[in-house]
Amino acid sequence: MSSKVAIVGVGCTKVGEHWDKSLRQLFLEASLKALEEADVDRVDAIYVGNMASATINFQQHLGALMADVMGMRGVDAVRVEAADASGSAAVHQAYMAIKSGQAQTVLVGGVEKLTDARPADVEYAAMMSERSEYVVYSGITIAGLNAIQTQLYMDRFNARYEDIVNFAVNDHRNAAGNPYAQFPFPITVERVLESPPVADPIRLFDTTAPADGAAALVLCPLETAKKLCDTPVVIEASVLATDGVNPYERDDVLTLTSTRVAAERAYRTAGITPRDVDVVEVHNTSSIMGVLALEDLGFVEKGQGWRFVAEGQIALNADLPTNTLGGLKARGHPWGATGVYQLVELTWQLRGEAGGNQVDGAEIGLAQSVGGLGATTVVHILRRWH
Amino acid sequence: MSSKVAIVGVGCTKVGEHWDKSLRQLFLEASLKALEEADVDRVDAIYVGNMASATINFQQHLGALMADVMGMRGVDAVRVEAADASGSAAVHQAYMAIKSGQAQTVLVGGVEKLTDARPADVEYAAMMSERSEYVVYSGITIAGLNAIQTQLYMDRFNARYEDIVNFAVNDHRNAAGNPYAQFPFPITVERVLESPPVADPIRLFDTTAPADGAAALVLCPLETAKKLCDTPVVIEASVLATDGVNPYERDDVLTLTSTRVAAERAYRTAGITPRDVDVVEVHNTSSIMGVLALEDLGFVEKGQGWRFVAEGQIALNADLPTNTLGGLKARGHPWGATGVYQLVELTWQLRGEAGGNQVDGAEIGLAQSVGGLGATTVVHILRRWH
Amino acid sequence: MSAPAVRREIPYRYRLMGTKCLNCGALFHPPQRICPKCGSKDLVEEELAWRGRLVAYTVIRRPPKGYEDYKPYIVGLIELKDGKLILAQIVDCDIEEVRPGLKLEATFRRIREDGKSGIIEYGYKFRPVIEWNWQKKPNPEK
Amino acid sequence: MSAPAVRREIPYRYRLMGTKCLNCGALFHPPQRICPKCGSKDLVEEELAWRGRLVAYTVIRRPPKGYEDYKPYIVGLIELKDGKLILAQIVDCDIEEVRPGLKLEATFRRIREDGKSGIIEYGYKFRPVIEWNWQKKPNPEK
Ligand SMILES: [Zn+2]
Ligand SMILES: [Zn+2]
Repeated sequence: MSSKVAIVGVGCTKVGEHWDKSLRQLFLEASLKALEEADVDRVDAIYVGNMASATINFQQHLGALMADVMGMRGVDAVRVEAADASGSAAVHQAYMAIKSGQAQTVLVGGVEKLTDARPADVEYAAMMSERSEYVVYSGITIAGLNAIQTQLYMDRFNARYEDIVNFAVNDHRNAAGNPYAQFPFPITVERVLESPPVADPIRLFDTTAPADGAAALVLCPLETAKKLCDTPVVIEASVLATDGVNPYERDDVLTLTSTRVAAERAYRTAGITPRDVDVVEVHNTSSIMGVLALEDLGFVEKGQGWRFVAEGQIALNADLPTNTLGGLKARGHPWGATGVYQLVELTWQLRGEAGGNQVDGAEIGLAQSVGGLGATTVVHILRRWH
Repeated sequence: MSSKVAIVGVGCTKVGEHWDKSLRQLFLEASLKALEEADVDRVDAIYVGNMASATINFQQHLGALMADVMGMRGVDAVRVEAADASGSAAVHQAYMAIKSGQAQTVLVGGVEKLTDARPADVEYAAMMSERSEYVVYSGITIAGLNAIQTQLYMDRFNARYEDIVNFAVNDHRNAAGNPYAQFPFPITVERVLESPPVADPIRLFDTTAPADGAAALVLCPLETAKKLCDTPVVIEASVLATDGVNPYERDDVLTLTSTRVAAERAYRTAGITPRDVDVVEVHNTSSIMGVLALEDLGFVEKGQGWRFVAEGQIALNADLPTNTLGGLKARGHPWGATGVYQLVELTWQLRGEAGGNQVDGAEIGLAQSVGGLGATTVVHILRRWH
Repeated sequence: MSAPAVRREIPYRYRLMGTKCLNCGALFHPPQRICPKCGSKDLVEEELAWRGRLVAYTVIRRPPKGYEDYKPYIVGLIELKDGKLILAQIVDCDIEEVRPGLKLEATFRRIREDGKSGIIEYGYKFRPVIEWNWQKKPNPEK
Repeated sequence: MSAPAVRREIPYRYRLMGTKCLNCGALFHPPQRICPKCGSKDLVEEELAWRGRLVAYTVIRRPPKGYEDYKPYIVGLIELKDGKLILAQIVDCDIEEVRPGLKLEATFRRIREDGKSGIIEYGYKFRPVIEWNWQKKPNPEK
């Protein structure tokens, strides 16, 4: 049994439309990079984070399938699903597998292949995170749910949509420096507001697009990690918390309680406060979700997130560098892979390998990954090991 | 961190066609029974085993959904998927969550709701355990794959179909005493042979039928278990192993290597040999799979399983009481729930609560749960605690 | 949805049945059997209020599969008279006329058709309440 | 399957392309990039043999969605001349005539039609080899 779990290898594919690559090829590509970095050939267990392969790719049993694809028949392997937090939920299970002493080296990969389907099928598959017989049935979409949150937030806190969307603008600015990003170019607030409405008031450039992608990590106990590499990154906390699935049956529609619960537990486990965090990744299916995340993670008071974002305090060189390689909006959001991308990117930051997007002296990183509208939150806190 | 993990509460619904109950109601019913037995109101984590809810019930995110349904918003909760081994794979994760010290009390529930769909849709959903672009594409079904195995087995080992199907007959005999069984009545070899062909040589009464059902366990460290109940059952080993997904690309089509690997590791962990096992549950989507399981678990030599079964050595009062409450054939096979049903039934046996189907002096039980045609096997070894 | 699934949900969709916690008073729709607010298992079925007001809304312009024929359509968050929040389509109301505060009432409509199974699903949507002006009502007796 | 997925698999389905491990010689179809037998990453694409013999078969009488129109149909396990085992439908052969040992060759046929997307999928099936008896061949010169 191990006291700490470390990341010793990371890898990912570009996020985008990979017409020529199947689900299994994407997984293979990201995983081989992570294994090569870790200099490991075989692992004891594989965890696959994926949301929609049954619906979009007509394939289940991804644990065994990916073990086979990786040439590792025999190993322990399962798929973990928690809607679009599937990737981070898979990391959480991998973390416990090592903590329990049942596995010494684990590969975790998040993978999603959405561009095989028509956009309306993708919207439909996305809505399976919500209550099928009630919320889905109204005909609403994820963007629509975010639109109602945005409207309520604007009303309660006197915010304007043009302020809130600065979250998306920050994502795009950061993605411009990330070769793996789906949309590696900057945009302006005006461009967001001029883009077509998707679910009023939400505009196209304030939403995520269907994407393919895979990201992978190799984990092992810290004692082993120190032998394997010079720059292990330690998982100081891995916490998953849930909340009511229907956002309109929670105590407050504008509070992500699962994020609050997971974050508080994670800060306590890691022995830090929000002030100690150097770099943050949050789950912004639209800007409003990014704003709520910053509030509920304790970085800024409830109702002040929009101002914090509009004032540029989440920029790379500012107080709280957030979504430093593009976030869900611009790195892209291949559902079950997204939570793993966040941890790959934080690892780059903590190792000092983020190139032009490097946050100076980054020691502690936090990732918040969400399933649906906050029914699941997974919080990971990573620390550079010295 | 705990040395041993124990089962302190079990529950299940009847397996069958529950037209009036949704996926969430089935889960609730089984889980409430398990929690009441354990005298526990709230747990630290919920693991949901389910294969096909995205395809059949248009619902994902079952971790958060079931936490909500159980009145336990906030707790750690995810879904685990490994085709029709999803339930046992979920137990395997729950076991590690306790071993790791991250959770003290865990609810694991397997649930499947198949009768909402047409039979051809159920066949289609079942095939998602196999390689979508190749095996599925031939138009074969699970029964068809079992049919080819049966044919090869008959040819190689000089067995007759009427000998092999004694496995199904044994299941039905045992199910007659189980109020939760889908088909609680005895059948004869003749009745199997007279039933309509499904995938030659396999007959309808040698296959499983679409079913709804849920089964649940409450797990905690043994130290806690001793305080909570008089008859804790200890999980001595929980092992998951994989194999090539396509059965025709394995070294031998008639060997379930994942079962061999998982069983060997499980015996070693539990410090026992196959001879020590008093009662067994195996994964028989058709009789052939049950026969192969007995061979690859080490109870009988390769090629001799059919004879062992035909001679009645798996009967309740014989050498190796197998599928004592009806197995996949007659208790029923609600995919993601099946692996949990096996452990509920073994717990009854080890506690001496199996009624007319009780195996005298049962101390050690083994459950083998399979995903697809053996791409995944999960083996659990349980022991009655004194 | 499949035929049995549609039939199972009829009371909750056709009659707006929810459940109410007898311990803390919270209302749930879809029905909960255990109260997620206070943990009580003492809940009873209760019909929700059929009238309420619009709290916030959106216009869906990129719908999911099954809803393409209806676009653009309005989905609103409605506060019912009993305090329950519910999400539903707003019908019989132009996009230009919808605004928070609008008084609404439940109505039963076609929701979607499953091309494959041929099942047509019905359920609640909400429409503006037409306030009769009794003063101006034509009097047939006069 | 969707259009891009169908297009992606064309070489493997229309030309029976698999991969071969240069270290241990094992053949894989669908193609593997890492050899699951020996762990080698040294694999090359290789076309499988188009002929082989039937090892075992079944007759599918309760097909999955998408295959209902074809029932009953034969699916066989075929050993190709290069030793590779492959699973495929057996066509142009009556259920009464099929038997293990039958010589077969690959042929390209319609597999299924996706009613929703309108995509028609094609791919390999196997049919009995017709052995020409050259002695008895009609001679048009005579
Ligand atoms: Zn209450
Ligand atoms: Zn090889």
